[in-house]
Amino acid sequence: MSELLIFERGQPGRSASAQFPRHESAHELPAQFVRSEPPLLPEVSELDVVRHYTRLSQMNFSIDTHFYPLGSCTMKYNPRGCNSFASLPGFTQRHPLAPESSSQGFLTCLFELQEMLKSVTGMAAFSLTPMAGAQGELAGVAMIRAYHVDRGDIGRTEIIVPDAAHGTNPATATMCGCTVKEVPTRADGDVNLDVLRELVGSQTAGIMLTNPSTLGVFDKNIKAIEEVIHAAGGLLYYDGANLNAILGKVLPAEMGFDVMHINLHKTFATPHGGGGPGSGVVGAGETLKPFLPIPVVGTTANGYRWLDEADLPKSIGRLSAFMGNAGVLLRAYIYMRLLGREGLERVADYAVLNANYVMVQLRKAGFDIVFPDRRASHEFLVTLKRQTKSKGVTAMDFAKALLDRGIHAPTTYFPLLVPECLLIEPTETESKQTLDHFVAAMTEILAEAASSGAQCKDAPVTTPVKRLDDVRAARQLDVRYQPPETDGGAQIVNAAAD
Amino acid sequence: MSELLIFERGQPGRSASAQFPRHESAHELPAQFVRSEPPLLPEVSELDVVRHYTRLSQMNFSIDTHFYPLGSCTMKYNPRGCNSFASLPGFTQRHPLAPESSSQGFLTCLFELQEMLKSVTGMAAFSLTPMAGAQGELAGVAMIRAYHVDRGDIGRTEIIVPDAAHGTNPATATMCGCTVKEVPTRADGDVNLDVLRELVGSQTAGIMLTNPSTLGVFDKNIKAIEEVIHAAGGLLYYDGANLNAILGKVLPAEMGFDVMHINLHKTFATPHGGGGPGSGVVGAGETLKPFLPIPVVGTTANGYRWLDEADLPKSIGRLSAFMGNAGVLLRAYIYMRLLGREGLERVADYAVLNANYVMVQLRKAGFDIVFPDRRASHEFLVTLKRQTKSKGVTAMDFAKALLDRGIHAPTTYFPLLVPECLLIEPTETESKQTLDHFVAAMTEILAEAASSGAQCKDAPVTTPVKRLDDVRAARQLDVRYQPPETDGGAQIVNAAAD
Amino acid sequence: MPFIPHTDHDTQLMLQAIGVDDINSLFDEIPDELRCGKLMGVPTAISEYEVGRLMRRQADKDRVELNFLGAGAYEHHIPAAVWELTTRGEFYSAYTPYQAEASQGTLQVIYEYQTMMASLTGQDVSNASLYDGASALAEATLMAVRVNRASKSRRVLIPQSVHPHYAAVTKAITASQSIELVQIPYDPNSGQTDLAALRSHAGTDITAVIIPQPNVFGVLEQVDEFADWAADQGALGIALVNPISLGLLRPPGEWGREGVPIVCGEGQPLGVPLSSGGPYFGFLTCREALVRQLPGRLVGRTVDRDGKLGFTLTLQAREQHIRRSRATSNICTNQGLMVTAATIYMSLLGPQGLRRVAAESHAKTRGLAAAAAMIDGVEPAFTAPHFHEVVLRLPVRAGAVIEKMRRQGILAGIALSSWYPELENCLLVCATETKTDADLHTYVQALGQQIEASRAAS
Amino acid sequence: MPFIPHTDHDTQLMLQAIGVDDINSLFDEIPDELRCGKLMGVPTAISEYEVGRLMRRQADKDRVELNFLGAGAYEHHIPAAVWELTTRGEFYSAYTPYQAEASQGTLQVIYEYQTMMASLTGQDVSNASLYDGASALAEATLMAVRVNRASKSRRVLIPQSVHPHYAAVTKAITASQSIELVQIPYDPNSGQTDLAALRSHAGTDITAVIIPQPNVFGVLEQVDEFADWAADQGALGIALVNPISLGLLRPPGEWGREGVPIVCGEGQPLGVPLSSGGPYFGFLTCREALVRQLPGRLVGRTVDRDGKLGFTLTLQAREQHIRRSRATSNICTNQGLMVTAATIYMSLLGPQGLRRVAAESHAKTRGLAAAAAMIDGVEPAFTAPHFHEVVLRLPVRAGAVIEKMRRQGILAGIALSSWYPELENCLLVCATETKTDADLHTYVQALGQQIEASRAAS
Ligand SMILES: Cc1ncc(COP(=O)(O)O)c(C=O)c1O
Ligand SMILES: Cc1ncc(COP(=O)(O)O)c(C=O)c1O
Repeated sequence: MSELLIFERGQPGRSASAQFPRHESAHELPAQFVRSEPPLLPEVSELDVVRHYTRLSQMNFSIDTHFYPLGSCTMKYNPRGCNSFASLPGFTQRHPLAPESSSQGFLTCLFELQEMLKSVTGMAAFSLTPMAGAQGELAGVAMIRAYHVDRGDIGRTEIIVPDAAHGTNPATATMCGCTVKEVPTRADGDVNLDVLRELVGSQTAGIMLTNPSTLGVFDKNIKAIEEVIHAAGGLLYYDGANLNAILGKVLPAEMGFDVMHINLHKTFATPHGGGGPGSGVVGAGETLKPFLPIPVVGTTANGYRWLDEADLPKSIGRLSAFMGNAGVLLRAYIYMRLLGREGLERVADYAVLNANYVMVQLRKAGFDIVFPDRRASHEFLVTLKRQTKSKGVTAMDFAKALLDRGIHAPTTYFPLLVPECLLIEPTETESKQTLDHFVAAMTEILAEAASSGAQCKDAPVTTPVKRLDDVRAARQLDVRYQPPETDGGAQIVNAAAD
Repeated sequence: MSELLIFERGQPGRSASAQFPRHESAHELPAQFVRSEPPLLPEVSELDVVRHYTRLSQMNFSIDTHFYPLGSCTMKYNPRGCNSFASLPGFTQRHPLAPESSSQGFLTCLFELQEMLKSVTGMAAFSLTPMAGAQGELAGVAMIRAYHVDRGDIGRTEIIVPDAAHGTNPATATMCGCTVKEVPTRADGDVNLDVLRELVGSQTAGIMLTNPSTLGVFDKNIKAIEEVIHAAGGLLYYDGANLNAILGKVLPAEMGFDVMHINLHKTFATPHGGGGPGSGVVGAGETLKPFLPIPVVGTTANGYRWLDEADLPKSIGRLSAFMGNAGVLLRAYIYMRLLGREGLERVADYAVLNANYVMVQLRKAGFDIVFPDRRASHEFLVTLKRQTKSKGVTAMDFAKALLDRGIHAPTTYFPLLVPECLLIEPTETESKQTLDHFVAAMTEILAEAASSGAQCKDAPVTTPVKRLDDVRAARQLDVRYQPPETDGGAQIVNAAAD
Repeated sequence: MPFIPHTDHDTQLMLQAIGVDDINSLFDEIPDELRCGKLMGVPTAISEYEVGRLMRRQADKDRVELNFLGAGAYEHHIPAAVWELTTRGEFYSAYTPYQAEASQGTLQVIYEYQTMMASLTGQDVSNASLYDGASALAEATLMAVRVNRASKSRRVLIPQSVHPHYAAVTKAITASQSIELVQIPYDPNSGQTDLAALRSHAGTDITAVIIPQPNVFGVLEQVDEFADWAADQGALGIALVNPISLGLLRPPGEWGREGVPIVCGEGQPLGVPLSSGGPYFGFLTCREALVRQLPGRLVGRTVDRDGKLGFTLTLQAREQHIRRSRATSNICTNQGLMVTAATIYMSLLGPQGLRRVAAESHAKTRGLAAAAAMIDGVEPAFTAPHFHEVVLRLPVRAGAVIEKMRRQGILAGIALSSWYPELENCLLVCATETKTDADLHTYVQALGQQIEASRAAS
Repeated sequence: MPFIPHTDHDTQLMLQAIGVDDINSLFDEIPDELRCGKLMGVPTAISEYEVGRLMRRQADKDRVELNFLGAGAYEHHIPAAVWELTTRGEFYSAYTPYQAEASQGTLQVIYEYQTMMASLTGQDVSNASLYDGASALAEATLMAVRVNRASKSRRVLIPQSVHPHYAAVTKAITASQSIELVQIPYDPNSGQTDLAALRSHAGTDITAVIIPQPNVFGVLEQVDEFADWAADQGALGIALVNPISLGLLRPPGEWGREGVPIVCGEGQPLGVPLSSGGPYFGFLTCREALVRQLPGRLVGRTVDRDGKLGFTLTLQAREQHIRRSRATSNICTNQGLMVTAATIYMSLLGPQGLRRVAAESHAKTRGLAAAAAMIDGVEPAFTAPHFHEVVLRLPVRAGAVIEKMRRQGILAGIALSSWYPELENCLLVCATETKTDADLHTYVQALGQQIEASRAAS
């Protein structure tokens, strides 16, 4: 199975002309403004387009077609109703700058979403504007900095981040003009408190933490961590990417966090769309509430309205041209209404049940669990260090061998500190039958790896392409199609060595 | 690639409960009315359902994924806009018995559709109620019979049908209580006029004809045929399945036909849906107009209304519970508006161009064209008699070998009178590039067949299953799943020998 | 050129290959005198955008808030997943699965559908659909006549309580095969078929008996007595049922001593939108022994060359494309896509969901009837238990009330007098699980108000 | 349990395998004092049907007939095929294509997208999207600062004619990296950036210059002069463009003598619905030499083991998951699905379609402006040529007119005075190809009427 590029399907002069305006008026623009060469866009029929992109879609693994236990990503089922109702014309055709008087339906949903998010986190207020987790982090760290600056405490420019943290955490700290201090993880998976105590000081702006961590364990010392940070004058940022594990069990605010984001595209089942869009709504306790990014939905006597600079003068400002990924927010709202209080409380129950079940079954099957003495949160780590050593079969080989069995690979090589690891997150929407199937596939691969391992190294063979040459991709950079005529014999070659 | 049955995915007690009413009221119905055992329906989650049917869909060839040159079926592109606009809530939620006062939007579309259909056929009136071509035929033949009876000419019970006719033609005649007389085809593909002259008489109710015929040729003697039938007191029925070939070139009414149907799912691009729904709207000249099935859309001072028994007392009556496949009619309406007059006229141009091009290219490649001296209409016939004789490679083998090349097979073994035939219809929405690809694939198979043929006989090998045992399917009839517990060890076995 | 991919260059190359100068030459076998002019009755092309605006305008005209109409087409909740999956191009734009290996998706869907429908109706075999409920009744009637060779009369008893449109379609389709449809009246008190009237046909040669459950009034018939009587007469029973009701009600396969061997009905309630009456689909199921007289397509499970299970169309020798004038029916294209939707719908609902939908619809209609009966002058027309429709007798003309309630955004029901002149002032009302208590309240309020107004006016 | 497939039996077996008694035991590492109570702020579950009704009610409240708003979000015709394909489960429910072999569909789409955007903007490389237009401008600014190592000032010139929200976002995101944003005023007559004011910065150390085309007023800037001046100063040019306009307008890669090396903007007009402001997507393209400072994902074409072409994420060492605190940006999840939609949109439109959409939008706005100018007291605020938006100066307060026209079902435009106090009574209006001549007429009629009324009232 392979598919030409859409450009290669085309012919000069072909078009899907039912999609055009029927006429083209003369424009009278001065020539200096006008394009002389048409852009390289496909010249194809509507059938060409439909056939091409339908076929391409079939070349993807997805939740709708495959089990997708990608750790840290929470690939749970995206209820189809969320898409249908968020796509009602009243929502999709609403202009972002429509007057509030013709926006009450939309604002009602967003206000209620803010309220529900407060309830599931214990935070005092939410801003819905961040467009992904990383932007939520940026908002949060910017708020922490603004808070310190607002108090005249301008020397606090260090952000502490565990070594196991997601890459967005340190990257965000840098974007906010902070320096990053790494705190190591202890052998049991918890943060090393002793080192932490040494790291903090008058330069500490705060710490970024997710709990349960990206190692799949709940840090039992969270209260002690809080004390250390708060005592040092820093604030605590909660990376809510792993909220799925504790929904209805613990409130981040009660763990002592001052600000947090939630990945609605993880815990609240909005789709990942092949890489986005997401939403990284940001919540704050009383301390940081004045600094939330604008706009926020507030109430008036007549209904709802946008709160802006005038209402929130200490706000860190605006993070998106309008108000963030509205369509994603609506999907999360619908999802929460569908599940309700009782359904949300069940999410963590079954996410954690599934993770612990798979962990136990894999251990029984002979896999090395990274934290064998800990409960799995909604995810857990397996390491294939032993297999790599003995037969050269790596975590990557396991990942690819799973693809051949119709299962998307778990997250590989993350967190970076665990060698040859797979981070496995089944989510609550997968059934025992699917999990058993996964365990069986893993066991089969383990057996293969234990014999020769050759088969794993060849995998995948059932996918549209076999294992790809990533080095060549970076060395001989080919990031756009160039039609043969204008090609001059080569793509951009050696533009960058990675 | 294979997929469990949805029943096998389930577990007792699992459900997609967001889809239920949340409560179940007690019903107080007397026990004798109430079911004691639940039906065998799947017990699955919403994710189970989505994953299962998404995967099943991927196991289909379709226009949206493959070239589909299935003769007589006119597998042209179904514009996506037709689906979107016909699915607007105002249409999908409209109850069939809604008062006319809240139906003017819908009735406007249908009335205009009737008018457009009159224009493209020359007929005097249309009824939109028949739900597929075969039901349109039933309407037409019933109208012919009703006409004769109305005139007191009750002995006319014979329907003449060419030997090449589609199976629905003779089957329809029988359903209308008529006897079928077959008229043979001459070597050049036209109807044998001499035999026809002998067949007609005072018992002749009429003839059912499609022109161009299912042999892919336009019968040049159509006017002579008309004279013979009309002179004998019979009427002419036009099977409009092949209208795509003559749209804007010839009007069936001007060829002398008294009544006809159109397969909207062929010429007017409504989707085939894996076997339906279609629409077989029926049109009549002045003679048969009073006999059209009800309801028909008419006008009043205030807009549009349904014409019923009271308006059309001679009508053959009602053929569907309400008014036929409304959603299909809307799609055809939208399609005609998108193409417009000029677009509809182009349909036949390019359908015929494509068919003749492929015919010529296949002939050059060494294939035996059944009517080499005729123009192809929108389709044409190839025979593999020679290949079957020499190497035992049949039309079926060619068909299956095409599947392995990502092309849906042409229609095989139809019309029945041509041995080892393929009826090839490219349609106007396919590009020269696609046709060239098809010719190349056919040529490649021809070469394989000329050498050993073994590869063709093994085909297909790239599909989810290999060649299926049709004989076993009929002999050991297994037409429903029976769960293992209740199975008693066997499916329905030998219920019927075919 | 919308939807035509040919560039001028392509066209030229193709004409050259064929050896003609222009496209028009390809039509040279058509006699000149037959060539027609422009299709002036068709407007000029408009763009997709323009068509979209036009259609939105038309669709908006017909939107109604609250719909209490039934009479053969029912509003139920359709899970969002149903049509998101059904309209996937691979289902939507495929043909009839003649090439089995390239159509396993569609074929497996149909096999699953057959399983569900057979079980729901208590039968062994289901076909792959017919056009709609009414034409399915006609086909079931023809099938029964073919099956019951012992009977020579071709007389089929059809209760008056069968939907009048169904009776009309059955008549139109069976008319020319000299089948006699004999009407059996209903009991004006209970709303059930008058069994005494039925029994008056005892001893005559009867080919088949049609048994509706529920009947057009929403009333539950005495199906056991009906079925047994038919069996006693050597007549074939044909059940005409609402598939949602079978989530709760006893399936025809279990009616009476032996069950009824042929079952048909309208599949629309199973996940198909109201859509002005179509596309819907007719279902038809039967006992195993009758399968060779079953019209329509049938999918069977078999094995491929490697012994792997797979699906294919089977027993095609019953069908028109093989047996031509001796086929069991002329049906070819059926309602495949609707079957896909229904299969997905039934999978999502499952046995529990279907029962709940049935029970809730029943409860809502009971609630509505009870509340309406509190209005002065309004009463249920019939005494027998009903499923999810009820006939209310009003103290004023039903038609007038309907038109007034429509202006309030409520489709109040169907005035039965146009079908049953004796049922003057009678309104056929349906409430399914889609109606909330607030909706019922709105309805009853409006009904009371309009009756009041009508009375005041007269 | 909605969306949870566990039967009690399954759960029991799983707990047994784990060796605990109940699910709650699995949370035993969480300190008791941290365990929270019920989520009382969340209402109890409702069914999909109920949610559907609720959402329909909310959505219907906000429906408007005619929308003439622009200012960064534009209504264009979106072909039906775009979202029917984009929401296919395989695109919709997939993750970031980290496992390349299992994600060739998404990867190829992005590669095609990169090709289209690079060509549209006249650049070599496009990333795989950023969040939206405003954050793309912020990222472009940060990128320019990283690229232009010769400049030490971190001063970036930003015309006042850049959308104020874009300026605000750029400020918020770049604030803590000690980047100085210096505003350049616009000429109150032409509506273009005041080049004299720009030139007053000559000779100072300027890191980058932002060049909007068209600017927030819909006005076309003198981009050649702009670009050349920036190059002369050793400052990097950052073009901020509307992608639809590039169907007609000269691409930034060709501005001035050398072209501008970084281009960003809002992708929404390319097939993404208005949707209250998101999800949209930001695009960012650049010259080949700058690729290593490009933030966001990038897809490259390579070969597999058998030498077959395939696609994979490449140059990941720029990204946060590899380079962590030294990454080019913190962006991880981007707006992938929107990119899919835009790629399909651009494929359907092609070069001809895109030019027509641009030209028609331009023509419609011209037509509207001309007709509006016939109203007594209404005049265009600026003299320079515009693309598909125009600022009208009214004789009365714009806000009042807007509110009144809204009641007539028309969103009349944006009152600019809240962003630009000096632009009192000014209305920013946009008409795209979606507006018919009749729509323009309706608009101008209503505008005249409401101005009349406002005058009479005052
Ligand atoms: C633990 C963690 N933190 C942060 C993020 C960043 O979220 P996003 O990708 O939405 O920017 C992710 C997502 O991958 C994550 O898993
Ligand atoms: C020539 C011809 N006539 C009649 C029919 C019957 O039409 P339908 O399948 O819609 O009943 C067909 C369709 O296959 C056909 O090709």
